[in-house]
Amino acid sequence: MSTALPNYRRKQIRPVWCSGCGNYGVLRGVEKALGNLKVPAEQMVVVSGIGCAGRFSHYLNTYALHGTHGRALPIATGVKTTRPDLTVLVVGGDGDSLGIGGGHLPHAARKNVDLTYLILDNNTYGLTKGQSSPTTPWGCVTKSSPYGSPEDSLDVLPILLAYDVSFVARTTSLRIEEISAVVSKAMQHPGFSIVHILSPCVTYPVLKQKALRERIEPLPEGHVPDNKAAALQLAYSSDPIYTGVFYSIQKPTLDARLRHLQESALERYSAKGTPPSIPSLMERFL
Amino acid sequence: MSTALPNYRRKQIRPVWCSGCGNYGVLRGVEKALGNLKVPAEQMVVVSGIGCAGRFSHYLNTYALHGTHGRALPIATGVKTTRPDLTVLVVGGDGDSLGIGGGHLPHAARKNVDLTYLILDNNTYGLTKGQSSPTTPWGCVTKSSPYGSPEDSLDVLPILLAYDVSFVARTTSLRIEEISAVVSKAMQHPGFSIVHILSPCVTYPVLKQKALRERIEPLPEGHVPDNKAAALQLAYSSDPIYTGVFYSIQKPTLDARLRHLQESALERYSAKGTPPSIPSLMERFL
Amino acid sequence: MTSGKKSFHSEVDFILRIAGEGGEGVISCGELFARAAARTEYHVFTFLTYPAEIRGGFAMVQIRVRDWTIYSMGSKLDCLVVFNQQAFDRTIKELKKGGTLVYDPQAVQLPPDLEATLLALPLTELSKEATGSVLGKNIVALGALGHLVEMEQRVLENLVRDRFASKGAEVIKRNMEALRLGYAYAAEQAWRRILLMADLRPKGSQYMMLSGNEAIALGALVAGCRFTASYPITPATPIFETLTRLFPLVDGRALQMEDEIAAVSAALGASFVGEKALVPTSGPGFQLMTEQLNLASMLEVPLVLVDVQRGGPSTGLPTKTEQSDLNLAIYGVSGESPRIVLAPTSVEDSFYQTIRAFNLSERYQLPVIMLTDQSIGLRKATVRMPDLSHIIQLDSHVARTKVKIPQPEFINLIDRAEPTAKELEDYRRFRITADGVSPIARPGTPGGQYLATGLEHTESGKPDYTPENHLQMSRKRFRKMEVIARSFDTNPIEIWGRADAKIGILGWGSTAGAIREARYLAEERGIHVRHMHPHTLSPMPHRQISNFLVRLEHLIIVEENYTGQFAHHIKAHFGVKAIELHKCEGIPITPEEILRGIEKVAGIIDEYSIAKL
Amino acid sequence: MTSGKKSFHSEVDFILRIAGEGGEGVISCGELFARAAARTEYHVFTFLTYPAEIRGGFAMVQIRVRDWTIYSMGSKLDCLVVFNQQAFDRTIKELKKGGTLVYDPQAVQLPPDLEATLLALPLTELSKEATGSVLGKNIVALGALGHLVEMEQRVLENLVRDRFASKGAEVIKRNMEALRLGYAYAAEQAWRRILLMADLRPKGSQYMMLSGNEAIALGALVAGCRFTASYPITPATPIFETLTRLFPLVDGRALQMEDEIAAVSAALGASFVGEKALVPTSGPGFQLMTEQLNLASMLEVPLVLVDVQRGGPSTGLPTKTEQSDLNLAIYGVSGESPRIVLAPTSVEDSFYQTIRAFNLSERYQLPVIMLTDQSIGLRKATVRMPDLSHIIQLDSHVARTKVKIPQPEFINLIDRAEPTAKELEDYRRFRITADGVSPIARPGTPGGQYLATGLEHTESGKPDYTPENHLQMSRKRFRKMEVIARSFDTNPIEIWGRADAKIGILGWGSTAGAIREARYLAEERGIHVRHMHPHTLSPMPHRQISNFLVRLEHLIIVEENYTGQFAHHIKAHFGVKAIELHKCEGIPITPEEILRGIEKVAGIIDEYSIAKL
Ligand SMILES: Cc1ncc(C[n+]2csc(CCOP(=O)(O)OP(=O)(O)O)c2C)c(N)n1
Ligand SMILES: Cc1ncc(C[n+]2csc(CCOP(=O)(O)OP(=O)(O)O)c2C)c(N)n1
Ligand code: SF4
Ligand code: SF4
Ligand SMILES: [Mg+2]
Ligand SMILES: [Mg+2]
Repeated sequence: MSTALPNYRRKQIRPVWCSGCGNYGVLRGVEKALGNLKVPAEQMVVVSGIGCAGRFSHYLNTYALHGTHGRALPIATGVKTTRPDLTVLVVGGDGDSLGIGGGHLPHAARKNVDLTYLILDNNTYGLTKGQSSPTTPWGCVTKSSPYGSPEDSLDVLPILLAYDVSFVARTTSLRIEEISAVVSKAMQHPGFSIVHILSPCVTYPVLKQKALRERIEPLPEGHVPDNKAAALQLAYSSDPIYTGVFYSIQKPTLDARLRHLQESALERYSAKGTPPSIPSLMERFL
Repeated sequence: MSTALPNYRRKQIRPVWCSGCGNYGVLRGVEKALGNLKVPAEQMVVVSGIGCAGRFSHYLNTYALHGTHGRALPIATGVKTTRPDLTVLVVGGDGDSLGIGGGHLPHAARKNVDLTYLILDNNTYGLTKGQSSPTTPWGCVTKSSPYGSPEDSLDVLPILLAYDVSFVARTTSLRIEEISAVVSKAMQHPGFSIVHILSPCVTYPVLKQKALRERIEPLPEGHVPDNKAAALQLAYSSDPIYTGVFYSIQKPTLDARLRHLQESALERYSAKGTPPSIPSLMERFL
Repeated sequence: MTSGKKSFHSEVDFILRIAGEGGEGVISCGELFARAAARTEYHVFTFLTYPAEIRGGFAMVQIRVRDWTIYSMGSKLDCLVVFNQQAFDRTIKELKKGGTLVYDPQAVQLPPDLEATLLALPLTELSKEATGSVLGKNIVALGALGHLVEMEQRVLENLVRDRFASKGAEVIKRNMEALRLGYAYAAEQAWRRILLMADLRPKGSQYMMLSGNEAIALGALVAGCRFTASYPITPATPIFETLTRLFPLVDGRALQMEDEIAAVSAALGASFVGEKALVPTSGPGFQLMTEQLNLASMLEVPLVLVDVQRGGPSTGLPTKTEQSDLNLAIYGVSGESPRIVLAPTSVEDSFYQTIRAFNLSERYQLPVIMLTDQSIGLRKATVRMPDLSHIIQLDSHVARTKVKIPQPEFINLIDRAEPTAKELEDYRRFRITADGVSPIARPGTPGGQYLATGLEHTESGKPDYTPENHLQMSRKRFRKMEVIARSFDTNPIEIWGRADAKIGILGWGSTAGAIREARYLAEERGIHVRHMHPHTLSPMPHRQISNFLVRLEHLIIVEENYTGQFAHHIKAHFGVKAIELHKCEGIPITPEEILRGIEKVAGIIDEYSIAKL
Repeated sequence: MTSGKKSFHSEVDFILRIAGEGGEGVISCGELFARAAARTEYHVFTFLTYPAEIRGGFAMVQIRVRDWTIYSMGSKLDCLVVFNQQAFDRTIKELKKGGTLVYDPQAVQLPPDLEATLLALPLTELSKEATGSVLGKNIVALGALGHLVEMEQRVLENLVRDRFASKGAEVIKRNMEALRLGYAYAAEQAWRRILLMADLRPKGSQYMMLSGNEAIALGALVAGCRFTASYPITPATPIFETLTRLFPLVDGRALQMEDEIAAVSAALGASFVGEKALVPTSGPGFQLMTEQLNLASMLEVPLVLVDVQRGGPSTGLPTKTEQSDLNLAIYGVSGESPRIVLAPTSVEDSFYQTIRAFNLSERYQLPVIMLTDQSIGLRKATVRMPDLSHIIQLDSHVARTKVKIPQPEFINLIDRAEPTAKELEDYRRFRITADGVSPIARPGTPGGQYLATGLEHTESGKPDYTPENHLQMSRKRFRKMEVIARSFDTNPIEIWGRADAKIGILGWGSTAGAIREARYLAEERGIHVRHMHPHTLSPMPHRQISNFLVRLEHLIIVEENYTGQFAHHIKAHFGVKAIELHKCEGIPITPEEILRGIEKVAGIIDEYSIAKL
């Protein structure tokens, strides 16, 4: 009944991704990161949305919640708020995280919830069979844009930086070691961390492995991740597409913020800061 | 039955805002802008969300839709997509536009829908009687944060710039002439334009008139609005709080994008680009 | 003042209404009066309505004061205070013949033939004198009312001081002056007192003065809930506002989220990891929560959602009352997932039903929806302080079937069952059991890791879409509802009225008090009526309602909506015909309106008996 | 092959199933076969099921070929093709005694005592030979099937060439080889032909081969809809995908939005300014749309929403069929707002009901929800080409009450009524009228400007929360439902079966065909049954259903869900008892299953008659 540390794979459920899917690489990389960090599996909660990427929660041997489309982040916020002792990993696809669920991102950033969000971006809606997504480039022909996608794609990293997410990184399924390193850092970061992972879909190849491989390049050596302006500039580059930790700053986590509130509430309640009993609280309503 | 050009006030419904509410100033400024532009009232659709700001659509003598909380933007997108001939104005409060409705902003930006969005920001939820909103500063005591708001407030303009909204401006209810000028420009801009209007609530004064008055200042003379980096830097300034047009660029509107699609579809269908009849389309399914 | 004659023995039963424009402070005037009245030995019950706008429009508050439990806002007014002409025009018809009218002569034009005691009170004038503006009118009125019911001026002074404490000494001073001027004016004019409240000894600490919303917040606190997530919405916001004040004191946490979807999601997450979580909202917000509620049911995660109903549809009448979300609560999800629907009947009951909601939710791992409404939620009423020394925490494994419905005398609490060490050896989170409930492992427990997915899944949590699996898991989930329905037999629903009555009334939620008073009124007229008011609307307490129905000749179903939602369910479940009494006007139904319905039905019965002869 | 004996005269009625793993191309094999069959004079009807995952899991397609209209997927299989052991194990029980089994000997182990014609086909081997991989197995199978039913190889070759056109010459070549090898192998082994399709002359252009989803898209096109907004969701996505291909050709516009809330909002906006708008979705997405649907009803804006139902609750069984969103459609909003609920019964009917949905929506300014399901939506069937020269555009002022239900012979279209010049002089958008419908001004019209607010409002659109106004506007809105319900009397619902039958069946939506076949089967056994299948589920066609019910001794209600949602409504509305026949397994109910229900009920009747003697 003790936790199997080295192997985080859930025995009973085997992956259903297409062979060659980028998500296999991501899973490997994340497993390595967990192995590095030695988080006990029973102390972890993985929350995921719906989509091919959303199946991530099925394959790790942790407590796992595979919820509805686009709501992994607010669910995980509830998890972490009540149980700050748990390690929380959130996973979603580009549609899940930036389309239907995109509205939740700035508010998790404002709270600086201490969890790690992996956005597995294949520039398409994989599970529903290849429609265009918020990161599909303009003009791409997809199932839902037979004459080319009419919309511009989102600039993911600049947006996350504008939200002031306290840790922002990018990597790709093509680089398992990098995933492991970056995800380790993200999970160690106190506060909200997002890793944008370019993970090509082989069945609906909007984001093409080959083109991606040619353009990725690690961030310049000298990049200092607490410099938002520099991070922004590098984030806007599309050739090369940089990978690595763009931005990382310290600010109070949600837990710290709420503990601060509790302390001031108790102080105001009694000079000694001793918590009141329920009956004494009810007496306020006499 | 002809249109009363100079006066855009709807006769039958008088404003219910508290006396002293910033929104009166905004209404005046917008009326002036409409007067400048001479848009016929029957050619205009005003779509608004729910909140004190959301009442805006009641008071202008146009076609008007006062919908649900946070959905003014996608409703207006439907309006403008089908009827590009109409002038569309969208109005919402900070909660409406940046809280519950915030998820729609980046996607309207990706389409570059040709409409003007006025975000009336009072840093609070006015209509529900003074809870904290996405722009309430950290630490503020409000009805819903009796020990101080635990969250950081959003950096509104940097976020809009990261979305690449094609026209981004800020002004305040304290400056009716500026509203008129900026809103005129916004409405003339081809594409998605947002005017962030600081409009203090006198009943729940989270954003205080006096403090605001002391800090506002027009953008530096030399600011060139197609420079995103410069716009970003000015947008991050909180003292002074700059007002004016931060950013304005040209890119294809949604209408242009869809016309382009239609043309290529027709070309592919027949070399002459003549539209098919319905029966001939049905014959494709034989 | 009504007294003496009624069969339900009231010596004192006094109904006061204060009406004016939004922003004039009529509501806070009424609330201060109610608060003062609550410090006597009387019971107090308020009802208020204000416009959806912050300013302007019609606002009013009604306060009923009685020497015994109050069940409804009552029907006709003993005393009416009006601040302006619109308020007079809209409410004067509610004043009893011979009742007392207090009005501002500067603002109100009276018709010639009013059958009322007329008391002119120069509100505007006195307010300007005391405070230099019209903003003190409400406190002037409060002073004059103080005289009228012989409230001690000192009591009122203390309340006013508390009220304006945060506004500084100058404001307090001006309002004190307004209070004094009002009191003095009434005394000078030698207004005849209409109620004597002065020398009644205060009740001590046995009674609280609570709104329905506050009662829910306190109920959650007592039930052990320590997490809430919400998004502001009228008229539910005070639940969150109360919890956000209290939780930090007891190591609980309250999150205001960016919308309703995020709010219910956060609560689901909190409950998934073991916390009892509450989600307060109102209809329009509730609509946005259905997808996650559906998920909670599929994942078998406990969750309590409170819908303080308001007038609909759409944004509708945000500050008015209505019972029109019953369909949404029972049916409003895609596919078929069980959930429990409860409806408290009063402010006090809101407290106990909230505790019960948590017990049911934990016991059956189901979402529970509690339907209250604007009239209960915003009303203030005196509530007996529960005996918190009699809280019994039940063992979730042993006491599964013996959870009692919470009452002032004792409160049972129960938490979700966790797997035993033995069960963890081969842990199947969604194990098929006799009652459909399977132990739920709390994250942090080694060996308890499992996948909770909204996809159809096997006992162990693995996705599985085979016909057999879908059927057996649907059965598992719905078995809980059958078990709950059966468990009602050990918790009988009260039936009021004579056992041989041929007319029965069924109602739900906030109409309980008005129906009860209508029954008393009918009894005075010699018409006997039985009344049943189930707290649980889904699953139906089938056997008990059947037994109630079977002895009736005529069934009246009372509710505050347009289409008769409860009647529809009753008809579907029991195949009965019913006389439906709806009111859909944004305000509560009154005992008199129900009485008229009863009298009509009684007329039918009479004709029917004649025909039989 | 079944033939001859049935009372509904079929010479040819052949059911084929191909089953394997997701990703093996079984579905495209089946679709190519169906497409070839559709080029003969036979009718074709497909049913498919695939896993919610992109890869792995059980996938199958079933094709029924018949010489006359096909009403259901049928019951037992004439021919079964299995690619692997799981497919064999899960489907062999569906094969008729003496049917034909085609299997890959390398992948499937047969039990000893199979009563079937066994045809071994080395799929893996031949695929590798032709294409160098296992990816050609489906085309090998297609070739062998071609021999088995004597389809011309040329027809298949053309279809395969079209299919792989975009993949380049090399891929086409390999697949041609796979097709040839399959055909040749079957010929070499001298498989006995089981159906002769070769020399049937093709039907010409009278018939289309459509999926239910495509039929809806075409229906919208014909109805004059030129706007759709959507968010991808299985199994509804093809509706949007079809429209997004067609609309740009006819000056229409299709927007893929960021979520379902945005999609329905955009459609509402488009309709507000005068365009007919369609919103396709499935249950989980539908849930998110209820707030805006409620708004549309309050603003009286026409809107057509299609819910292609799938297995629930929650994410549930995304690729399986179920009829479990009826409650949500009728009841799933806060407060009370009217809307119309329709359910097409087949692929062809999806086309006409879509047109009808637009007519009703425009005529009554109401949202219309059309409930179809995965089995209709993804099924392909032959559909008679409608006569589009008989489209009649009705004048919205004159022809209000005379709109006919669309049929192949003639199609009426109607647009919303706009105010006349006279009405614009004192324009009240929400004027109270006899039928509740008030003319709606199109933006751009001078003098027509109005405010549409989700707050309760007066005739002119101004917010107003007074009791009288709420009541009168609720009445206005619901009056439309009464008018619609009455209008049914001029459009009689068909009743099938003998008028003196004592057993009646009520169903809704996609079960129509299976019930019809069950009725035929019962008639063969001498049991008479009447069958009614209303297209409109809300408002109820009250009078007609009453008339149907009143003559029955036993009522059977058939539906594909767990709780019996339709039965619940019927009971609530008509106070009848019903025998409920549910299936909740993610797959359609079969004629045989219904027949068993009928036989049981007939047994009861017999006993009852005996008892009476
Ligand atoms: C409310 C709702 N709407 C739509 C869907 C259908 N749906 C399932 S996954 C998905 C998109 C998946 O795209 P993405 O998030 O990029 O993940 P991927 O499959 O590409 O990994 C959609 C639209 C759903 N399950 N729920
Ligand atoms: C779905 C939904 N949730 C909540 C509400 C309640 N509500 C009405 S207005 C409002 C917030 C208003 O704040 P803001 O948008 O900043 O506008 P303001 O009143 O400050 O101008 C809220 C939460 C609602 N009407 N609908
Ligand atoms: S469809 Fe694409 S994203 Fe989904 S499993 Fe297959 S390769 Fe991966
Ligand atoms: S509450 Fe505030 S925002 Fe609302 S009308 Fe009054 S002053 Fe304006
Ligand atoms: Mg994706
Ligand atoms: Mg605001």
